[in-house]
Parts: sequence; C-alpha cells; structure tokens
Amino acid sequence: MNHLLRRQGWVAGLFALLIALFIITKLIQPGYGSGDFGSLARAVLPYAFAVAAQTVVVIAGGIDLSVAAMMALTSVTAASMMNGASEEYALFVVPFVLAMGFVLGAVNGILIVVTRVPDIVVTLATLFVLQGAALLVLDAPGGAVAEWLKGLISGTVPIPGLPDAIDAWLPKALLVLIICLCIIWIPLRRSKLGLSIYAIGSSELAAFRSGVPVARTRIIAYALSGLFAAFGGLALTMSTGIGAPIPGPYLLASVAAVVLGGVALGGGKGGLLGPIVAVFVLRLVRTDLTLLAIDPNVTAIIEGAIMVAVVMFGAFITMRSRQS
Amino acid sequence: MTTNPLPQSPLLDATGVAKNYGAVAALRNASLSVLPGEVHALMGANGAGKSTLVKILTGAIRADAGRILIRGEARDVRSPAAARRAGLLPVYQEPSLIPDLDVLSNLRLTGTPVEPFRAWVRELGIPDLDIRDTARDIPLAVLRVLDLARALAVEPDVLLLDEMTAALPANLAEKVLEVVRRQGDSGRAVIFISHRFVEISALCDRATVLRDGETVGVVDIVPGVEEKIVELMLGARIVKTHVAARTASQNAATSASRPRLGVRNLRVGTKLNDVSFDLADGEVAGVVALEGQGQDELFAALAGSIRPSGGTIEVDGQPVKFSHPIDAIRAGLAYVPGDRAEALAMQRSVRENIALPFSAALRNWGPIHMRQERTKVISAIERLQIDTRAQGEVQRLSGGNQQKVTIARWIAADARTILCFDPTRGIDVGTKQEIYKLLRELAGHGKSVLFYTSELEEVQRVCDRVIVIFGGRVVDIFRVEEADEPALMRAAYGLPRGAKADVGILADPTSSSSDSTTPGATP
Amino acid sequence: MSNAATISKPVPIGRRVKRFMADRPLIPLIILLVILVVILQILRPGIVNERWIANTIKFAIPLAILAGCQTMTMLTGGIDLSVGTVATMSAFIMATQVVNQDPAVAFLLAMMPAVLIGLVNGIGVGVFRVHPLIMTLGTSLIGTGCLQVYQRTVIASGAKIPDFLAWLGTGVTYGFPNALLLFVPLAALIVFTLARTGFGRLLYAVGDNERATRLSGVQYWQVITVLYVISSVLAGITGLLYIGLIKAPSLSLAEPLVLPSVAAAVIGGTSIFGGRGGYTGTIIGALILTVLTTLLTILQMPEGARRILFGLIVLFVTAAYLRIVEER
Amino acid sequence: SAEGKYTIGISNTVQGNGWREEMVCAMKAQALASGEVAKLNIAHRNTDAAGQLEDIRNLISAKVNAIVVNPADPAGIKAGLEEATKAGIVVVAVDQAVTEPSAYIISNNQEQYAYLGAKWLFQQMGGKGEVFYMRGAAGASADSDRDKGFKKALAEFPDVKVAQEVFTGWQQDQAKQQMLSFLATGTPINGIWTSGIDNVIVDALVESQAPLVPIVGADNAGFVGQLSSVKDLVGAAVTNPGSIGGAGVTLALQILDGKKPAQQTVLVEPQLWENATEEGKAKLKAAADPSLSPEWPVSISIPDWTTYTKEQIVACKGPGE
Ligand SMILES: Nc1ncnc2c1ncn2[C@@H]1O[C@H](COP(=O)(O)OP(=O)(O)OP(=O)(O)O)[C@@H](O)[C@H]1O
Ligand SMILES: Nc1ncnc2c1ncn2[C@@H]1O[C@H](COP(=O)(O)OP(=O)(O)OP(=O)(O)O)[C@@H](O)[C@H]1O
Ligand SMILES: [Mg+2]
Ligand SMILES: [Mg+2]
Repeated sequence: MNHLLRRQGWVAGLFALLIALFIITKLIQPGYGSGDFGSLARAVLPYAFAVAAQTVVVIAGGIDLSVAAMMALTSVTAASMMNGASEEYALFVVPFVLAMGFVLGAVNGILIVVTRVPDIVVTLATLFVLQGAALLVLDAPGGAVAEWLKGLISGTVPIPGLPDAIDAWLPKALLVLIICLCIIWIPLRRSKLGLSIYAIGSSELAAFRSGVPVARTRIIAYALSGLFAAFGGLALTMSTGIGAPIPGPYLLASVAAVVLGGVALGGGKGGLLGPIVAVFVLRLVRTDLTLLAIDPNVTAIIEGAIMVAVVMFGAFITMRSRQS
Repeated sequence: MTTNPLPQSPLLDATGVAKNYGAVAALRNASLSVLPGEVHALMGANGAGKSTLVKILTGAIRADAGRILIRGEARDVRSPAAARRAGLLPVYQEPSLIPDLDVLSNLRLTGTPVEPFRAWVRELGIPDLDIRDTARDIPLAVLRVLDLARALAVEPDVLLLDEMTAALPANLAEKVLEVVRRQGDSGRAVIFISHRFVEISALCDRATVLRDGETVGVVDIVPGVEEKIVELMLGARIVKTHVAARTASQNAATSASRPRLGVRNLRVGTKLNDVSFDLADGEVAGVVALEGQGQDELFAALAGSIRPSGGTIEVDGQPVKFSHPIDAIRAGLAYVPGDRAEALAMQRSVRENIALPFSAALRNWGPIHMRQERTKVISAIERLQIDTRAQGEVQRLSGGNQQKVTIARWIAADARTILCFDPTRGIDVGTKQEIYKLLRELAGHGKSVLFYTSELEEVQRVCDRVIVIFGGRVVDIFRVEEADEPALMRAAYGLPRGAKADVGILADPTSSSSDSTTPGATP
Repeated sequence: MSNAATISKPVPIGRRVKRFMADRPLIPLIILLVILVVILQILRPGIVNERWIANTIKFAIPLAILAGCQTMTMLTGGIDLSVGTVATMSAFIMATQVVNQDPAVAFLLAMMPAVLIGLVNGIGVGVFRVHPLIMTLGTSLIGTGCLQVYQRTVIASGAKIPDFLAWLGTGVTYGFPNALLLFVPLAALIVFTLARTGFGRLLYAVGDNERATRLSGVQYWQVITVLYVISSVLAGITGLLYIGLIKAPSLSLAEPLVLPSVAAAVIGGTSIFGGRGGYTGTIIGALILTVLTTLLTILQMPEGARRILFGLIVLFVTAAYLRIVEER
Repeated sequence: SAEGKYTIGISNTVQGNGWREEMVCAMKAQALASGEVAKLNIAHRNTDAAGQLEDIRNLISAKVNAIVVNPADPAGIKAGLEEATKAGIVVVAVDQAVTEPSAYIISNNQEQYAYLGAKWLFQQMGGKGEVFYMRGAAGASADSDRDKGFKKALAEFPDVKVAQEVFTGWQQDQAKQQMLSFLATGTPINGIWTSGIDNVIVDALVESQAPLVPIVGADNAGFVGQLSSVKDLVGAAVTNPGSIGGAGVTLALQILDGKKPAQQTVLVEPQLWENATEEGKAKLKAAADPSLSPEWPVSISIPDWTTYTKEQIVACKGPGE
C-alpha cells in the first residue's frame, strides 16, 4: 500500500511539475497557445515511443541500448519503401515496419537469452548491427512518406459537440500517441504476461520458481520494445517526411526519462505513465529554454543539472521515507 | 505417530539422482520414495544435498542423472511450471514471492485461487494480512508462511517444504506443523526438511537420510529413532559429545561492577518500547521472543544499523551513539545476522568474506598483509570446521557452512561482544553442537554474547541468562536454571510466571489441535 | 573422501581443456586476440610488423585506461559514462592553458574538473544513491556544457600540445611506444589495488553485497566517492595522453571511446552486475577491440556492413568467452 | 545595445565541432555588428531533423522575426520551415540547401567543395595512381553531396583509383587510427583526400615517417598552418567558411529590410589554396592564423557578406551579451 502510494506520488509530482512548467511557459510567452501545444505534442512523439520502448525492458530488469538505432532502421525502411510508391502502399508499409520492429526486438531478446551475455552488451552490439543495417538501406537521409501519414500527426481532431477552443488543444499527434500506447499497454498491464514482465524484473529467481517462463517473457519484453521503437521510427518519418540512417539522441533521452518517470533501473517497478509525463516535462523545459533565449551552451548545463537534481531529489525522498 | 505399513504404490519415486557443480558433487546417488498420506522427513547434515534434491524434484535445476517417477509414470520435470502441473509444489529455503509485486499479483501470477489462500493464511496464524501489501515490505517469517499458504491453496499432491520452520518463531512454526500434519491425514504427501528433531518426531512418518549426496537410509519414525538418524547422517563423523543442559555451577560467575554492555530504556519506533538489560563480560545472554516482538530492532540498534529513538546504550559504562555499524564494531560489538544472504558477498571467496572487516576502515585500505591475514583466516576456519571444498565462492557452500562463515568473520576479527541473531537457523545437529561449544568457549575467554534463538531448547545449552521480550518490552529475565521451555514459552506469550497455559503441540504433544477447523474444508 | 573420487575419475580431454581455460580465463582471450591478428595477417600479408604493433598499442592504451575506469566501477555494480567528457575536458584545458601558463599549472588546472566531476559522481552515487548510469550521464552533460562555455573564452588564445605529451603519446623508443612508460606502472597499480589492497577487496565486496559490507563496518559512500574520484582522475590522465596522441584538441575528443571502454571491460570478463572481474582481462579486451577496428578498416566493404560485422563480432566474442569461462 | 529592432532565431544541430562553433560565433558577431538585432534566440544542440523541427517550432512560438538555420537534413525540416514562413517569419538556410521553396538559401557548395579539391589532387598525382578517400560521417547529407563532387572528379581521371574508402565520422581520433592502420598495410598510395579531418592525417604521416603524398583538406587553422610549416608537404585547403553563418544573418536582415535577393539561393563558391605554387603559398600565408583554435576554419569572414571584426567573432558575443 505504502509502496503503491509512493509510486503514484511520484507520478503526481511529475504532473504538478508539468502544470507548473505550463504556467511558467505562459508567463514567459503570453502568446503561447494551442498551436504551440500541438508543436510540443509532435516533438514529444518520437521521444515518447523511445521511452515506452525503454520502459518495457527496464521494467523487465533489462536495458536496451539499441532503441535509437532501431528507430533509425525502421524509419529508413519505411521512408525508402514509401519512396515513389502510391499512397495506398503505405497501408502495407506501416504494419510491415511494425512487425519488423517486433521481430528484431525479439531477436535482441533471443540473443540475450541464448548467449547469456548481459543485456547491456547484447544491445550495444545490436546497436552497431542495426545502425549498419540502416546505412545499407539508405546511405544518406532520404525517402518519402505518404501524405495521409503526415496528416495523421498534424493539426487537431474536430470532435463534434466540443467547442473549437477545446478541440484546438487536442492535437492529433497527442491522440495518436495515447491511442498507440494504450492499445498495447493497458491490455498488457492487465494480463498475466504483464505481471510476468514485472516479475522477472523484480526477481528472476523468484519468478522462475513461481513458474514464470522467464526466457519467453524476456524475449517478449524486448519484442515489445522493438515494436514501440518501430512506432518511434514511423513517428520520425511521419514528422520529417524522410528517413535518416544516423540515430538521433533518443537513447540517452529515453534512459533519462525512464528514470525521471519513476521506473527503477533495477526493474520490477514503475509504469508507463510516469516516463511519458517525464518526456513532456523534458520537452517543455527545452521549449522554455528556447523561449528565454538562454545561451545555448548553458542549456546543456541546465538540462544535465535538472536531470541530476530531480533524480537526486527522488533518491533523497526515498531515503527520508525509509528512515522514518 | 502413525506409520504406514500398507504396501501402497509411491506417489513420488526418485532413484539414482545425481548433480555435479564442477568438481563438487552436490548429489551422487540420492533416492526418495514418498507414499500417499505420509509426511516424509528428508534429513541430512548441512551440505548433504537436501535442498538440491528438492530443487531437482521441482524442476528448479536439472539433474545430471536419475529417474523420477510420479504416480508410477516417468516424468521429466523441466521447470517449476511443469512440476506444478504434475502436482509437486515446493516451498524453497528462500522466499519465492516476487518482491516488487503485491501479494494479490503474486497469486495471479501463479494462478493461485485467492479465497483458499486467505483461508490458509488465517489458518496459519496470520489474521491481518493485507493482500495489497508489496512482498518486499512483509517480514521474512510471514513471507515464508505466505509461500506455504500459496502452495496449500492449490491442493498439491506432494508438498515439499525445505526448512520451512527454520526462520519461524515458535507460534507460527506450531501452526505450520499442525497444518502439515493434516495434509498427511487427508491423503496427500509432504516432504519435510528440518534440522529440528522435535518437529520430525511430532510430525513425520518416515525419514530418508542423505549423507554426502547419497541416500544412506530410510527409517520409520518411532520414539528413540533420533540416535539412529544422527548416526546415519554423520556416518564416520559421528559426534558423541552431547552438550548437556547447563547447570548453575558451570556459569561463569561474573558479577563485575561494570557491565560490558548496558541497555537502558531503549526505544526504536513503535516496535521496541522499553528495553533495559546488562550484558557482562564472559556471559552468554539469550533473547527469546515470538516473531516481531522487537528483537530485530533491538539487534539492529545494537549493531548500529538503525538509530534508536530513545534510551541509551552503554559500552563499558560509557554511553555510545551508533550512526553506522562501524561505530558499533569500533566499540567491539559485532553483529551476525540470521539471514546469511545479508551477511555474505556470495561471489567472493571464504577468505575474503572472513577478512572483510579487516579492510573496512579507511586506514586499512592500503596493501594487505597477506600472511597475517591468511593465518587469522585459517585459524577461524579451523575453529569453526568450515568445509572449504568450494571456498572459491561462498555461494557454493551449503547453507550451514555459509552460516559458519558469517560467525568466523568475527572470530577472526576478535570482536569482544558478538550479537548472534538465530545463528543456528537451518544448521544440522553436528554443527549446532559446534556452535554451542564455540559460544561457550568465547564466553570462557571473557567475551560476551547476546544470542537470539527461535529454538527454545538451545537456551538451556548455551545461555547464562535469558531475556524474554514481548511487545517491545522486556517481560522477564530468567536465570538459566529457571528457564525451562514451558516457562520461557509462557513468558514469550506475555503470560505471567507460574500461569499454566496450553501453547501448542510441542508443549503438549498429546493434545494436538482439537479445536481448530480444517481449512481444507473451506470452498 | 568424496573429492578424491571425483578427481581420480578419468576426464575426457575436451573437458579438461575447457576446465583448464575456465580456471585461467585470460588464455581464451589471448587466443582470440592471436586469431584476430592472424586473420589480419592473412588478409594483408606483411601488415603485422613492428610499426603496426606499436601503433596498435598506442591506440589501445587510452582505451585500456578508460576501460580500467569501467572495470573498477563495474566491480561495484556501477558504470562511469562521464569518462569521455572528463578526458576531453582535461585534454582541452591542458592544450589551451599551456599556451599562457606554466605546464605544471596547466596540468593542475586540467585535472581540476576531473577531480570535481569524480567527487560529484561519487557523492551522487554513494550518498544520494542515484543510479550510476544516470548520475554519470548527468555530470557528463553538465561537463560538456561547461566545456563549451569555456571554449568560447579561449578561442583567441589558440591551443598548443606540450612537447612532453606529444612525446608520450606518439613517440616510440626502441620499437616500444613511450606511452607504455605511463601505462605499465598504471596497469600494475590497478591490478595490485584490485588484488592486494583493502580498497580493492572492498570494491568487489561492495559490488557483490552492499548490505554485507555495511554490517562489516564498511562505509559505502567512502568507497564509492574515492572510487569515482579515482576513475575520473584516470580519465583525466587518459585525456592528457590522448591529446598527445591525436594532437588536435576538440570538444568531443574522447567521447567515441566511452562505449568501446565499456565493451572492453565486458569482453575482458568483468561482470556488469558487480563483484566479478579483473583488470588484466580488460587490457586484452581493449587490444581485441583495437585490432578489430583495424581489421574492419582494412576490409573493403560498405560502411553499413562494417558496422554490422563489428556488432556481431563483439557479441560473438563475449558470448564465446562466457561459454568457456562458465563451463565448469 | 538593444537599439536593434529584430529578434533572430538560430537553429543548429551539431554541438562541439569547431566549424559549427565558428558558424554560431559568426552569427552572433554579425548580429552585433549590424546593429539591427535586439536579441538572438539560439537553439544549438546535438540532434536530428525531428529535433530541429522541434527547435524551429519553439522559435516560431518565441515569435522571432527571422530564422537562420543550418539544416540537419534538406528535406526533413520542410514542414517546420513552411510553418515559419506562414507565420510571417523570414527563413534563411545556411551551409546546406533546403527543399522548402519559400526559404532563402545561402550555402557553401558542398559538391563543388569536393570536386575542386579532388580535381586538384588528381592533377597533382599526374592523373594516375591510388587515392585514399577519407569521407565524413556515413549517412550525413553533406557527406553524400561531397561524395557526388568527388565521384565527378574521379570520372574525369580514369586512371585514378580509390585504394581505400573510409568514413572518419568527422572524428579526429578515428581518422588518425584509420590512417595509421592503413599505412601499416604498406599499400602504396599517391594522394589523400579528406573531408576536413586533415591535420591529424598530416601528423600521422609525419610520425610514422611515411612518404608525404599530396593531401587535400579544409581551411582549418591547424591544417593551413601545416601547409606552410611542414617540410615537403604538398597539399591544398579548400575553403568551407564557417562564417557563412554571419552571411546568413546578413541575408536575413536584408530581407527583413525589404531588400530581397534576385534568387532564392545564393551559393558561396569555395576557393582552393594550395602550396604547390608561389601564388598559392602567398594566399596561404595571408590566410594562416596560428592564434585561432586549430579546428576553426581560418576564413573567418566572407567579403561583402560579413562586417564584423576578427575581435568580434573571436569574442563570440551577440547583442545584449
Ligand atoms: N550452485 C552451486 N554451485 C556449486 N556447489 C553447489 C551449488 N549448490 C549447492 N552446491 C553444493 O552442493 C552440496 C549440497 O548443497 P545443498 O544446498 O543441497 O545442501 P543441504 O543439504 O540443503 O544443506 P543445508 O542443510 O545446509 O541447507 C553442498 O556441498 C554445496 O556446496
Ligand atoms: N603482499 C604480500 N606481502 C607479504 N607476503 C605476501 C604478499 N603476497 C604474497 N605473499 C606471500 O605469499 C603467500 C601466498 O599468498 P597468496 O595470497 O598467494 O595465498 P593463496 O594461496 O593465493 O591464497 P588464496 O587461496 O586465499 O588465494 C603468503 O602466505 C605470503 O607469504
Ligand atoms: Mg538446504
Ligand atoms: Mg543448503
């Protein structure tokens, strides 16, 4: 009970921080409006999927260093497949790329299980492999994307019955994010598979002895991570209209957001909501720094300091609550 | 004590089971045959291979050789899940609930029905369990009981209990014994591992004895069979020197003006309310308490692991404040925790584990004097007769030998006062005798020992005085000659001296559980 | 009694070889290194000459020292991702300060951020119990930011590589790279520290079971703080050596070494979960990675295929090594 | 000095590289020197096209008057630039072209950059022999543009062969190790083309006492210095001025003041400074600037386009700092 409260408390704190940041943003830039919120949602999209990908494996007690490379590979694959193809062809490309992410993720898991090499090393190796594969698919940024896919994340959703003023605050990108994550996460969280993922992250031995098929669960966790990363790759292609073979800064960002979101790096604890809120917080901080026109070199210091400070603060709270 | 003479076909029949860990043969030729309706003891000295056998039978590890028949059919139990399907349910020596999941999720994970589980938990003496509690926050003893309840709730054909009672306080242990007994009566089978003969004779029908990974005998449990079992268990190593109950004349009559350790009105949170006692040089003081009466907090506070919220601790008459175990160690107080996983660096060698306190202080971080260290370590190893065949990594030692390492460390460090928290938990008879002897020897050399035990009979063998704690307070202090088991038991339950109360099957084996309902009957 | 029986049994030769290698985990690593060199020699006959060996060692040394930082932190269950930034900082500060300052002063200035970052890492991990991955990542972000701010203040003054560092980094005496003068004592010191000092023992013990060390009187924060400071100082020294080798100060000088340094430690047999490993393996691991890089540079193939091969080989080597060592 | 009237946003996606740092400093210095800029709003970090889109949108939110952008990818940020133009913001891309038609471009001609250097190199080699081709980062758009130029020159010299092609990732240590490994193979080469990671290559040749073959690099201070100081070194520096950033600011200000250029795209053609002729040597001597950080291109200003002084760009201070 106590523990549950503590975890929810962290997410609630993040939400409060997010709201405070929105207020600060509004103070810095009184003109900050729904359109800008839409931009934020679009910026969040690839990060959020990267973070979701990382969250699943971290909860399962692992870590996935190949997230960003996987995004790059799926992104270039999608972009090069759609290059010069018809709009309808994209209907085939999207499931294909998602399946590819799922399968490659599963390969990560299988390698970890079969070779018994620590996950951090296996995914470091697959980071190079996936990066190489991305370069083989496209040796320079390029490709194209179907217009309807681009349209999927730009603009807002007119919901009948709601006044425009509210509609404007519902960017499509946000809805796409929520739908994609919920469709996978909510059933997972309620299933025995979801429990098993938490179980192997919490204590592999105890999980094995409780009859959890540890190897299979681990493989599925990595497969899901690959699936989320593929969503992230698609999101990249959808927002930029191209595929780029060099991975973006999503790996470190995903690890940072996972930890900020209250998921313990040892595994077994936390949820998806916290990390996603953390992504919004981190992106909004970025926005504020730009709005404030802070010296760009100082922003790196500020971002690093925020990360360290928040995590230290979290550690401090846990320490205090443990002592009392 | 009903032995089962009917020539029934065994429910579980394992023969020729072998398991090697590199050069160490954990099991060489073990066999075990369990009939329906019997409670079957599996006995053996530390490291004999009991736990290994249980793990093989339940699919937690794979055997190198051997044949396992379940209800006459050859089964290859590949995983705990497969064992579960075959009707074999273990409760291992270590708790196996997932630490970060709440109890309910743990039940869902194993597909355990919730209501029967709750009924069993109540039956096993825990009335107020919140199944939304995270396993990590639940005390060890309760976790063990939950493990058992979880196994019982699916009504297994064969229940395998590996030192189930070792970490339990007397009240919970009794409940467990009652429940296990009834399992046998209702036609199921239980394999029961314990080093406590009282439990074996109160509960079991037959016993299989292992020695060095081999089954050396199967005996019916009849009164007086203990000697035979000990003989089988120890083989050539047989120890005839039973330490007799101590008498007043043997007590080190130390009435020094200034006690070595003085505890005055010690309080820790809500768990420990008001504890005062003295510990003299050359004295072994026992601590007796039911589970969760504040003894953990008392030891933790004395060891410097937690800070008391009130009261004082005096060492050699000087008040001291501990903010870290190092402070306690500097004051000469060394703590041996009951849970060896808490005390040992499992991947490191026996030598490094024993020598660990040598390097703790900042000024000892420099080069190690290898020869000096080696001498000290070896003498401690010899003193405790640790089986160092697998000394490269402590995790390969058997549980009992691991336990010895935790004590050897402080012998080597020459600590003046040793705080032993249930040091004989899960240790075989031979080793227990050695530890009793050791504690007495230490006292003989002027050291002082504070000794918590969950086995009341040990008190008589080791202690000079017994401090009984109930509800976070010292309720009584006995001299050893007054401290017979019934008296201690009554005090531990918070009953005044001289009161007469029936406290379970161990205290009075003839009147076993007449008034309790059978949880097996609940839907 | 029982072990006599097991030993007298005849053991098949394959098992015996495996057991022999398992007891001496360095041997399979060295064999692997030799195999790589042989492949290289077959692909480009004549490449394996004195000059090539000297070059390989020169590039392996900075990697090996940084991998030493990883080895030590990994023994405690940690990791130090800030080594790249620290090395870059001290290199950059040295090269820019030596223009106007006495070399000794410049050296002190260059080591200052290293000590500072190590201290912050150590306190964060040891006192506040922040996960080392996050802590060192955070400080490396902060360090990079500070370096960029600093960089602007020294654009006008330019940069210079002190002759001594250039001599140490690139010089060769009697066929031996001068960098060995720094590395051999340093490596010996690390090996000795891990095996024969109280501090080394504590690193292993803390990584294995922190609670146990606490009960034995070990103060975790002290060990961790000293460890991360040492790691940072080593990284700073690496930076100085590396700038002598590369001779071009840039703001991302040593960053590319970070992931390989982790890989070298892992290939060398140090457990990323703590409590197990050693430095000699790490040194061979660094050599293996360096030779592998050469091998892949020599091969004519698209960059993508090259990276795929690199990833696969690292994975294969680690897996094979684990197989051999765990076969007991 | 906030007498200026405009706010200019800047977006750059590579941090900690001398060339890009010089570009940003040139932008700041030019903004200051022009006297027309009240505030600069700089988004400067390591990121990809998606991250740059985020930055551009943040700059739109910050209501800047113009955005000067060094694109992470020509096509990848099209949507953001379009939004900016719609919001009435002047968009100028520097260094590389962009596909958004409404944006103005002032760019170094990357293809020409490679072509110029490669052609000179192949001529030096006498039109035949083996060349060591040291590219930039695999998958970067500037690298693939340069590859086009290099291949174009190669096609003109059928007897020149590529002995080995490597990606340096624009990282000095990697490039040096690659060079040393290659030298160790003993493969004879007649020339080296580098994508701007040049001074470490010269070092590698000198240290291993390998024959100094003709070498082409960029106009980085370190390499330009070497071209004058290293004995027997024959080489050429192709200009790739980071000060293009300052030119971008100038262009943006001109447009804001209503002086639109004739075309959307203004190309800054690279120059080649070689040390094989006396004339070239003189140019190199004039350009050399040992006081600069070796990673900084020496061409710290572009005639007609930048008005700041050397002190100003080196100080790297924008308006209001
Ligand atoms: N993982 C392992 N690696 C190496 N040796 C092992 C391992 N597990 C057990 N052993 C060895 O196998 C033998 C039997 O161990 P086991 O735990 O079964 O003993 P036990 O009878 O349960 O003893 P205890 O009463 O102390 O619990 C011991 O000698 C032990 O050292
Ligand atoms: N630093 C040292 N100072 C003094 N004597 C040393 C030192 N190192 C080794 N020795 C000598 O070498 C002997 C063997 O020590 P060593 O540590 O090698 O024991 P070991 O056989 O490896 O023990 P273990 O099984 O614990 O590893 C010691 O008894 C000691 O005499
Ligand atoms: Mg056991
Ligand atoms: Mg055991």
